[in-house]
Amino acid sequence: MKRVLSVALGVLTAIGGFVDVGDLVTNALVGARFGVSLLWVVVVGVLGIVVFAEMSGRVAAMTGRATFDLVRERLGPRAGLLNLAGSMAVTGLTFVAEIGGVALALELVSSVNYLLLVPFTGLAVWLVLWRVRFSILENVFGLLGLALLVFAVAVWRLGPDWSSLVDQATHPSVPGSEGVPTYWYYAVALFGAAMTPYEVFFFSSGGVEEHWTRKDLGTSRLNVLVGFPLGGVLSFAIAISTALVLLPAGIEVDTLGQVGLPVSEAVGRVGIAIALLGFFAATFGAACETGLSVGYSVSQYFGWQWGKYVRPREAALFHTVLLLSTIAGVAVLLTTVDPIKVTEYSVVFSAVALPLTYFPILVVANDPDYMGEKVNGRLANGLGQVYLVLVTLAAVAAIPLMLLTKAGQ
Amino acid sequence: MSGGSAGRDAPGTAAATAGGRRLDAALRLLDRQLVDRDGRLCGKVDDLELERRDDGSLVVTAILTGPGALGPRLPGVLGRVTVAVWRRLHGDAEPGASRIPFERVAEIDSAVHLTMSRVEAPTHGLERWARENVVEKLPGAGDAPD
Amino acid sequence: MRLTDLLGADVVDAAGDPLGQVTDVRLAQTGPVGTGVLARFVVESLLVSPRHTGSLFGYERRHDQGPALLRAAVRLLHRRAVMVRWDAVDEWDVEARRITLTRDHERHPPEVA
Amino acid sequence: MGRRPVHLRRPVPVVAGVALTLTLAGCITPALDDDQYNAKAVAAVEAASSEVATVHLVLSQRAHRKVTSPYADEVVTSSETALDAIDGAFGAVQPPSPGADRTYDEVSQVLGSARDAVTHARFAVRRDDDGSYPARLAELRSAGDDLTTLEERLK
Repeated sequence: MKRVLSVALGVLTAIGGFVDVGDLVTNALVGARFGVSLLWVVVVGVLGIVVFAEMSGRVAAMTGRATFDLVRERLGPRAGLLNLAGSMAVTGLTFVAEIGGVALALELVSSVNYLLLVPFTGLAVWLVLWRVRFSILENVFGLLGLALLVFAVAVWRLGPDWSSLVDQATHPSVPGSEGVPTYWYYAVALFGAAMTPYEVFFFSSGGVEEHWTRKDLGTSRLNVLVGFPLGGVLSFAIAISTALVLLPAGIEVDTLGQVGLPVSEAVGRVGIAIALLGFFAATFGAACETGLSVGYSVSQYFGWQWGKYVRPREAALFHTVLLLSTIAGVAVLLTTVDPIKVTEYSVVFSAVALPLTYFPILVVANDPDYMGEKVNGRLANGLGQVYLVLVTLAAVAAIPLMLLTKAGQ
Repeated sequence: MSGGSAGRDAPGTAAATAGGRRLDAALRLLDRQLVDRDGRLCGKVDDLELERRDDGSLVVTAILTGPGALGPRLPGVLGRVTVAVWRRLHGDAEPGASRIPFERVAEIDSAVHLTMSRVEAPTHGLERWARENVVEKLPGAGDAPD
Repeated sequence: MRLTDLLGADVVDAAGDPLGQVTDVRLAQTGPVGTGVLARFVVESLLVSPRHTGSLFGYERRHDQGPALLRAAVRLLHRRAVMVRWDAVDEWDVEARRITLTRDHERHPPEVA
Repeated sequence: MGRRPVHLRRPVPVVAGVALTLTLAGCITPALDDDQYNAKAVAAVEAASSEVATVHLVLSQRAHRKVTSPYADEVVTSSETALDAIDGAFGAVQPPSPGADRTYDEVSQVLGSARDAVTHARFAVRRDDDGSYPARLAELRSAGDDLTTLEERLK
């Protein structure tokens, strides 16, 4: 019984923890502009993150080594350092976006300008990283993140014409009001949002934090294979809800407040309160995850002691990195950059950085010296290779599309 | 785990080493995580020290770790800066790399396990500096996370 | 001397014709095992290949490691990779990073198993 | 290993630089001819339309008590700020020819009434003045229609 509960908890937190500010904003924005014509990208992206998170979780369980530890081994110190710099730039940008997202969610509740809330948010995030046990962090924010299911309720209550939606989603075409490059620009952004590299750093390091062994392989797989696709359903619901409410009204999403409007339309005041809780949990949880991912990756490159399974004084350099990156994140937001814009750029640059993360994972998951008989099977390798091509295409196309479409205008 | 790399048909298997384990150093040893006897992480295998014996053989005598070993492997300016900063911090004119004698290696699998505590490890300085000057200035540094 | 003095060094035969560069160094365990600590490792042979790219993935030494496309690509890059024994090294100029092999050195396939 | 050339060195700073430039530059770039100016006018009107529609939606939700007053206030205020920014950015672009001045006048006038409609909506929401909602909604709808008409004419 206890085992069932813990497995259920893992799956639930995987669902609730799946969505972050990047998924929230990008899906809402795309739904409001392109309807359901880009939903296929979410499916492709979610399958991709499932494939690679499963591999990195298996590597962590079999070897006790997290992703960046192995990136340096397989790429060497030079290419490894470049990879670290690129991955950190993107994860740092995402960290900024998440802290900004928390402040924006709090602004919607408190009517206090978000800039005043940013230092407070930064302090709260840091305190959680400093003091709170890993499992509590993961479970609390994961479960609260399930509040975003209210978007699914909203879609259901809006009562769309399902057959026409399915038809549009399965026969995607570029809406007349949008250019083809813009369509593909947002396809890349959605793909980047779904496959954000930090999710893999965090997932594999989390496995080490929780001392996974070969015995936990089943649980880890279940979290990924069930939790992530159901988390993807949340992304779906967000996009469909804005496609149903905001698209017909001619509203383009550029604030977090607009993302909630389909929920208030369909579910009312209770709905919007639940959605706000979901916004807060999703962004706060992801702020902790991205902050930790920065610390994990730097420490794993240099071989420093990292992790929340030891006291802070035993992982001093790791905690110094966490402190400095939180201060830097707050400082960036205090320049008054628009957090929603930061989010939009962060998902596109995530797409650029995808191959840096996913290529080494694919190599290591095939190495029998690490993995014994648990090396990739045919399915994992078949999908892994297809996705390696896809992430490379997305990475190569991202910047040209950004310049061509003036970042999706 | 890495024992799997022992090659049956590896070339030049001398009688003295027959059945002994084979390791490809760049693939299986270099850049691997160092773990101390308490399971704490304490750096990477940044290089290996080799010593030439009179009979012409080349023996691995130590693991080299820390900025003095990693710096020279980094490209151009970055590498030079790393070494220069290391020198400045270290105080010696030619500090070289930190050595961990190979006798202190207990096991090599997905990490390199040492028979020493990381406190004795020569690269503990930076970690100690961060602990004394940053982390211990903050409240609750010694508490287990709750 | 360091391992990285060997890695990347140019390898030429007795006539001065290049074989490539050292991409890895195979170590062999010597002496008694089971004393609680690992016995010494000595350099047994050098992996020599015309190029370095991708050799850290190990595919040129394993024919059974997936995924197939990656293996094929790396093995193509390293199709001329060979293993030479350390006692076939005639001269090692550490400064010039150049290794000269003996006239009668043998070249072995790089497979580990 | 010290002397092999490193090929992979530059992309990271370049990428970061591009990101920073794009983020900081915002959207004010000069218009070199009437076509470019016209495109900017269309973009400004489109963006304003979206804000007016947002305020209309949230106000009608507030009228039906589907959304709390602070939330509605936040949404209306953000849209008001956004309209100011759209107006300011468009006004900062120099019309490339005297003929384009007419476009400026039209756009500026329609943006002005959109701005007024949104500001009136803010007054109503902060006061939570139920009785005035139908009139405010009508004003927003009319401002929205004007924006749409102008957008279609400019295209």
